[in-house]
Amino acid sequence: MTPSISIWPLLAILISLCGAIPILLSNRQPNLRESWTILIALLKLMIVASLLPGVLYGEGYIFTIAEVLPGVPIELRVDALGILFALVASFLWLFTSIYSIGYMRALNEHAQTRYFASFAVAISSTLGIAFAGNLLTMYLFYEMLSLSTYPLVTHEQNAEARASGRKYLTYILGTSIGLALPAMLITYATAGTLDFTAGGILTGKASPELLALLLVLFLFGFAKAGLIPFHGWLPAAMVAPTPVSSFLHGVAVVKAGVFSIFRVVFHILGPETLQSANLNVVITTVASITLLVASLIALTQDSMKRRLAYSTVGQLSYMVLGAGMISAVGRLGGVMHLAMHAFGKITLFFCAGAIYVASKKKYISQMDGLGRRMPITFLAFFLGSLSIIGMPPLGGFISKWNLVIGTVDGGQYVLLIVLLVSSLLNAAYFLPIVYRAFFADAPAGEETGWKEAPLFCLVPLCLTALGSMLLFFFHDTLLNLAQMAVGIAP
Amino acid sequence: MTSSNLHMYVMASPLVAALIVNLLGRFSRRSIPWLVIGSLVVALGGALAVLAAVIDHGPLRYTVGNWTPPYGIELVVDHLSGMMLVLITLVALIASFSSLKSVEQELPGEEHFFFTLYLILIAGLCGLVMTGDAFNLYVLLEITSITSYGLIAMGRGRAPLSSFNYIIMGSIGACFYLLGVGYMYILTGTLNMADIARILPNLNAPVATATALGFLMVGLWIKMAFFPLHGWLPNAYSHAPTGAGTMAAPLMTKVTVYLMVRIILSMYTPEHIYASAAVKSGIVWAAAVAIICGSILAFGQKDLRRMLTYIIVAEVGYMVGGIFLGNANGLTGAILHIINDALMTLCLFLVVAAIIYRQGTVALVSLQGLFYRMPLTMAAFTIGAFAMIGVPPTCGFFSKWYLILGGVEAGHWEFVIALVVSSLINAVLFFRIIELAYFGALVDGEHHEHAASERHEASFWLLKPLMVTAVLLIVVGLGTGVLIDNLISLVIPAGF
Amino acid sequence: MKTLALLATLCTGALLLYGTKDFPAWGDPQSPANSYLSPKYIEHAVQETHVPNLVTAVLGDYRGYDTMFETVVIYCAGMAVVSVLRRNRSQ
Amino acid sequence: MIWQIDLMILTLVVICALATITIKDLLGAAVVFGVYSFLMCLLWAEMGAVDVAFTEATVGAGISTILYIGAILRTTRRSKD
Amino acid sequence: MKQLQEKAKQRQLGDSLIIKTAVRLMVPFIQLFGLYVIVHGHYSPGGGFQGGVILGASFILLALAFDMKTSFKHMSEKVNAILGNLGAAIFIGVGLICALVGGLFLDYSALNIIIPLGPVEWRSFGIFLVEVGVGLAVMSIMVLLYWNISSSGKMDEGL
Amino acid sequence: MEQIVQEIVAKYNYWVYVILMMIGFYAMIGKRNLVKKLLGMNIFQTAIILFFVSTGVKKGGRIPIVDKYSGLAGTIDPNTIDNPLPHVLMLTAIVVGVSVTGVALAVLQRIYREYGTLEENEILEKVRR
Repeated sequence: MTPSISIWPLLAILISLCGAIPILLSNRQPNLRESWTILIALLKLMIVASLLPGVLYGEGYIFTIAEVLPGVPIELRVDALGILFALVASFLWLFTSIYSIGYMRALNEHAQTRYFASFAVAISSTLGIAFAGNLLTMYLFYEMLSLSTYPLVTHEQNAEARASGRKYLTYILGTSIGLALPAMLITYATAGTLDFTAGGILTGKASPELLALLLVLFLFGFAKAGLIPFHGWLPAAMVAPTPVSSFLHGVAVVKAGVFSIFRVVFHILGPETLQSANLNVVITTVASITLLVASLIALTQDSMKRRLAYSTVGQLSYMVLGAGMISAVGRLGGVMHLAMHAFGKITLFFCAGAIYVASKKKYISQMDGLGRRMPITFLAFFLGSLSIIGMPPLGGFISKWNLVIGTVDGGQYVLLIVLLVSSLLNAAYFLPIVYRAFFADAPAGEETGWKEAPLFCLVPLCLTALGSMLLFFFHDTLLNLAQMAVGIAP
Repeated sequence: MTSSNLHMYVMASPLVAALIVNLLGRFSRRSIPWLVIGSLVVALGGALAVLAAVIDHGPLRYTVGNWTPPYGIELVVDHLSGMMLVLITLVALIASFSSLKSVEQELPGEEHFFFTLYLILIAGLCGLVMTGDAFNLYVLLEITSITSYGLIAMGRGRAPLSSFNYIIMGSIGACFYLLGVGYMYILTGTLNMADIARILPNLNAPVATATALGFLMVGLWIKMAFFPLHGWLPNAYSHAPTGAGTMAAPLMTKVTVYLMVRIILSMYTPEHIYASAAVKSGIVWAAAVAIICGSILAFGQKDLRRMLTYIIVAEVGYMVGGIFLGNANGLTGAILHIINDALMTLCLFLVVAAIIYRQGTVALVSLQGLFYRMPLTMAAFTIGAFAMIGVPPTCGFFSKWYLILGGVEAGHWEFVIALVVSSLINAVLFFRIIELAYFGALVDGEHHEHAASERHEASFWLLKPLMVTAVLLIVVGLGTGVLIDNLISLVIPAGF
Repeated sequence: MKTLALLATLCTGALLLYGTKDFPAWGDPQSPANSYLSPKYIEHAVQETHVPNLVTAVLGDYRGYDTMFETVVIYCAGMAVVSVLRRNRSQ
Repeated sequence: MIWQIDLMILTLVVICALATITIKDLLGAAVVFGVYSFLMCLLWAEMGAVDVAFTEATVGAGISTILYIGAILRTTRRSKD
Repeated sequence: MKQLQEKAKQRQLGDSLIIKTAVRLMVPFIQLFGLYVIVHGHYSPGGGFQGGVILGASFILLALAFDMKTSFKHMSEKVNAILGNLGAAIFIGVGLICALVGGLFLDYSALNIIIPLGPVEWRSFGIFLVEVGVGLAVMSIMVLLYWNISSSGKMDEGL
Repeated sequence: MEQIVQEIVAKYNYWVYVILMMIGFYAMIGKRNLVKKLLGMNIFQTAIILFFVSTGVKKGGRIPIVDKYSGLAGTIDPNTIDNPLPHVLMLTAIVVGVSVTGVALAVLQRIYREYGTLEENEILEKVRR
C-alpha cells in the first residue's frame, strides 16, 4: 500500500472551511446562505466519496500541508479508518444541514448566520481529525473542533447556555491540554515520531509503566469520548439547538473523541503492545463502568435530550470497549459501531428535535399519545432505538454482534455479560418512550390530529432511519473498511 | 563597502528620525506619522536584507570604527540577532500605527516628545541585539531603560509612581549587570564577548567567574521581570500611555531574554552555565514557580491590561526555564517563544489599545458584549488568546511544544506540569473574557438584545495592524519548521 | 522590610567580596585587565589618532560607539524630563 | 599615590555615604552627597583617573547636587528616614 | 517650599548685588573655560562631556543668580532645543557619513575621501568633531534639566 | 590571620567599594523615602565606578595623558601609564547615572504633585484609598 500524493483530502477539509466565508457574507439573504450550506455539503460528500475507491483498492492518499516541526509535519493521510469516519460524518452532515434549515426556520432562531458558519468550520475540523496523518495534526483539528463548536453549544446565549458552554470548554480543553498534550509530547520524546503506523510506534520503546500512563492520559485526554468521569459536558451541552446536539453530540464531536482513541490505540500504542503489557484491561474496565453507569443514569432522565445524551455516553463506551478487546473481531465491532450508532443516534436526535418543533415538548412524561399525532416521527424513532439496542433488521445489530463474537473469541466473558446487560438497559430506556407515544392515552385537553414537523425536518429523519435499516442489508463496504482498519484480511 | 553597513542603517534610521521628529514635530504635527512609519519601514527593509545576507553568507562580524575586534566595539549579527532585528522592527512598525493614534488621543501636543523617545527606544533595542561587547550592551540597556522610564511616566495617575519603581528596580538591575561586567573585565581584561569566551576556559578563577555570572544573570532577570523580581512590570506597563505599552510590552522583556541567551551562548560556554546541576535545576524550579505564580496573579486582576502584564511575567518564566533546561529542545523552545510571545503580546496589546481608544477602559466589566460592538477586534483577540493558551496552529502551541519536550527530556517534570497548568489557567483567563464579551450583560438570566449597542470598531489605523498581527500568529505557527530549520537550529551550539 | 533589605544587602556584599578572592592584587600592572588590552591603547593610540589624551582617544574613537549612545542617553534624559514635567505646565 | 591620604579619603567617603542616607533633612542629605561626590572625585584624581575625576567634579558635585536641591526645594525637605 | 521662597524673597537672599555682579563677571570666563575644555580635550583632561557640563553650568549659574528669564535671554528654549538636537545629530551624522562615504560606521579615517587630510589626522579631527557634538548636546540638556526640575516644568521662575 | 590581613590590605579598595555598594543598595531597597532611594542609587553607581577605576590602577602608574612625541615614536612603557579603558567606561557610566537621576527627579516631582508626599508607605496608603 503506497499512498499517493493527492490534494483532495485537503480540499475536502478546506471546502467547508472556506465555505464559511460566503455563508458569512450572505448574512442578509437566508436563502442564498442555505443554498451555500447545501452546496458545500454536497460537494464535500462527493469529494470524500471520490476518495473511497482508492482506499478500498488498498491505496492511501497523503498530503503534507506544512513542515511545522522537524519530523512532525501537518499531514493528511487517508486510510480505511479515516475514510470510514469521514464518510459517515460528511454523509450525515448533508442531512443535518437540511434538517437545520427546517429546524432553525421553524423556531425562528437568532444568529443563524453564525450558526451555519460555525457548523461549517466544525465539520471541516471533523474531517481534519478523520484524515489526520499523525497525532499532532489530529490534535490540531481536535482543538479546532472544540473551539468551533463553542458558539454552537452556547447558541441560546442565556445563562444556562453560558454555564454549559463553560462546562463544555472546561472539560474538553482542560483534558486535551492537561492530559492529551503531555501524553503526546511524552510519546514524541519516547518514539521520536508521531505518525500513525499500524501496530503502533511505541513497540519495544516504552516500559509497561509508561505505556500505562500514556494510555490513561490518552483515554481521558480525549474527553470528547465521554468516558466517566469526564462525561459531564455531554448532557450539559444538550442546551444547544437540536441539530447541533444531533450532529455534534451524536456524530461529530463525540465520534471524534472515540475516533481519536481508536487512532491512539491502533496506531500509536498498538493493540498487540497493549495486550502484551496486559493493559487492554484498563480500557475495557473504564468502558464497562461507563457503559453500565451511563445506561442506568439514562433510565432516570425525563428530559428527552438528556436521556439521549446519557445513551450516547453509554454507546460511545461500546466503541471504546471494542478498542480494548483482545480479538480483532471485537475491534471490528467497535469500529463498525461508530457508523451504526451515528445513523441510529442522529435519527433519534432528529426525532427529538422534530417533536420539539411540532409540539414544543421536551420531556418524556409529556409525550403520552404523541405518537398518534406524529406517527412518522415516532416510527423513525422506533427504528433508531432498535438499531441502538441492536435488533436484527437494523445496522446496530451487526456491530453489536461483532462485539459479542469478539468477547467470545478473546475469552473475555465478563465483557459478554456487560454487553448483554447493557443491551437490556438500552431497551429499557428506549422502548417505554415508544410505548408511551403510541399506546398511552394523551392527556386530556390536548388537541388531537395529525401534526408533523415541517418537511425539512421530517425528510432527513426518515432518510437516516432508512439508512440505519439499509446498513443492515448493505454493509459490505463498511465491513471492508472496518476490516482494513483493524487489519483483518477481507 | 556601503552594503556592509546595512545593519547600522537599521539602527540609525529610527535614531535619526527621532532627532528629526523632535525638531520638526514641534512645528508640524502632521509630519510625525510619516517620519515614524517611514523610518521604521526603512529599518524593517534593512533588517530583512540583513537577515537574508546572514542566511546566505553566514554571521556578520563588524567593528565600529574599523578597529580590530577586542580594541574596537564589535557588532555581531548572526542568525539569532538577525531574526531579532526583524522581529523588533516588525513589531515596532505594527505597534507604531496604533501608537500614533492613541498618543494623538491621550497626549495631545506631546507627540513629538513621545515619538522621540519611542524611536530611540527602538534604535536602542536594535543596537542591543547586534552588539558583541559587554559594556556596550550596558549602555544600550540604559538607553532602552531611560526611554521607557520617560515613556511610562508620561501616563496619567499612578504612572509616575510606577515609573519611579521601575527606575529603582531597573537601576539595580543595570548596576548588577555592570558589576558582573566589571568582574569579567578584571579577570579577562577584555569586554568583547567572543574574546571573553575565548579566554574563560583557560582561566583559573572559578569563584569570581561564578560570581560574575550570578550578577550578570540577576541583573538581566530584574530587567526581564523574572519572578520574584517582577514587581515593577505590571504597574509600569498597565499605567503607561497605551502607545508605549503596545510597543514596550512585547519587546522589552523579550529582548532581555535574548540578551540572556546571548550571554550564555556567546560570552560563557554552555558547559560553564550548566556545570552545576543544582543551580541549573534550581533555576528551572524557580521558572516553574514563576509560571504558576504569574498565572495565578493574572487570575486575580480586574483589568485586561493588568492581567496581560502578569501573563508576561509567566511567559518570562517559560523562556528562562526553557533556557536552563540545558538541552537543545528547551533552548529551541525558548528562542522560538521569544518570537511567538512578542507577537502574541503585541496582538493582545493592540486589542487593548483599540478598546481603550474606543471606550477608554479595559476593566473586565466594561468588556461585556464587546463582540457586537467590535467584532473584528474581538476576533483578533480570540486568535491572540488561542495563541496564549497554546491552541494549534497558532504559534504559541509550537514553542510550548518544544519547551515541554525539553522538560520531558531533561526530566524536569515540575516544569512540564507548570507549563500545562499555566496553559490551563490561561484558557480559563481568556475564556472568561471571551465569554464576557460574547454574552454581554446578562440581566436576570435573560439575554438582552444588542441592537442598541451598534458596531463601533476602532479606526483603520488601529484595526489593520491588529488584523495583520492576528494573521501573523497563524502564519508564524505554520512556518515554525522553516524558522527552526533555517534560523534557530543554526544558533544552538553543537554537542548540545 | 528593613531587616529583609539589610539581609539582602549583606548577602550581596558577602557574595561580591567572596568573588574578589580570585582577583589579582590591587594595582598589579600584570593583572589581565592591565596587561591585555591597555598596552595596545597606550602604545599605539597616539600613533593612530594623534591624540595624547588616551582617554579622549579611546572615548572618541576606539569606543566611539559607546560614546555616541552616551550622548543619546543624555539626550533621552532631557527629552524624558521635559515630557514628564510638561504635563504640569498646562495645568 | 600616598596610602595614608588614600585611606583617609576612603574613610571619609564611607562616612559621607552613611551620612547621606541617614540625615533626615533631605536638603542636608543632598549637600552631604555633594561632598561625597567631591571626595570621590579626589580619590579618583589621586588614582590617576583625571578625566573621571573631572567629570565627577562637574557632574556629581555640580549638576547632580543642583538638580537634587532644585527638586527638593520644589517638593519637600521632610524625610522620615 | 512656598514659605521658603517667601522667606527668600523677604530677606532678598537671591538679590544680592555682590552675587549678581560676580556672576555677571564670571559667566563669560566660565564659558570660555568650557570651550577650552572641549577644544583642549585632546591634550588635557576634559573633552566634550566635561566642557558641555561647564558651559551648561554657566547658564545654570545665571538662572540661579538672577532668575530664569535672564537665562532665557542668553539662551532661549528654542535655541536650546535646536542645539541639543544638533549636538546629537553631529555625532550620529559623523558616524553615518563615515558609513555613507564607504567606510565603516564611525570610522573617521574614511572621511579622507571628502577632504584629504590623511587618515590619522582625520581620526584626530573626527574625535574633535564628535566632542563638539557631545559638548553641545550636554550643554543644552544640562540647562534643560535644570530649567525643568527647578521649576517643576513650568519654566517660569527658578529657585 | 596574617594571610587574611594581607588579603585585606592587598585589596582594601575592593572592601571599600563593597561597603559603599552595600550602603547604596540598602538605601535603594530599604529606605522608604524616594529621594533617599535615589541618593542610594547614586552611591551604588559611584561605588561601581570606584571599583572600575580601581581595576585600572597600576602601582607607580601615571595619568593616561602621554607626551605626544614619545607616543608617536612608540617609546612609552605601558607599565608606567594607568589603564585608560576603565576610565572611558566610567565616563559613560557617570553620564548614564546623571541621566537617570535627572529623569528620576522629574518623576519625583510628578509623584509629589499627585500624592503630596515622598514617603513610600504614605503614598501606598493613598493609592489604596
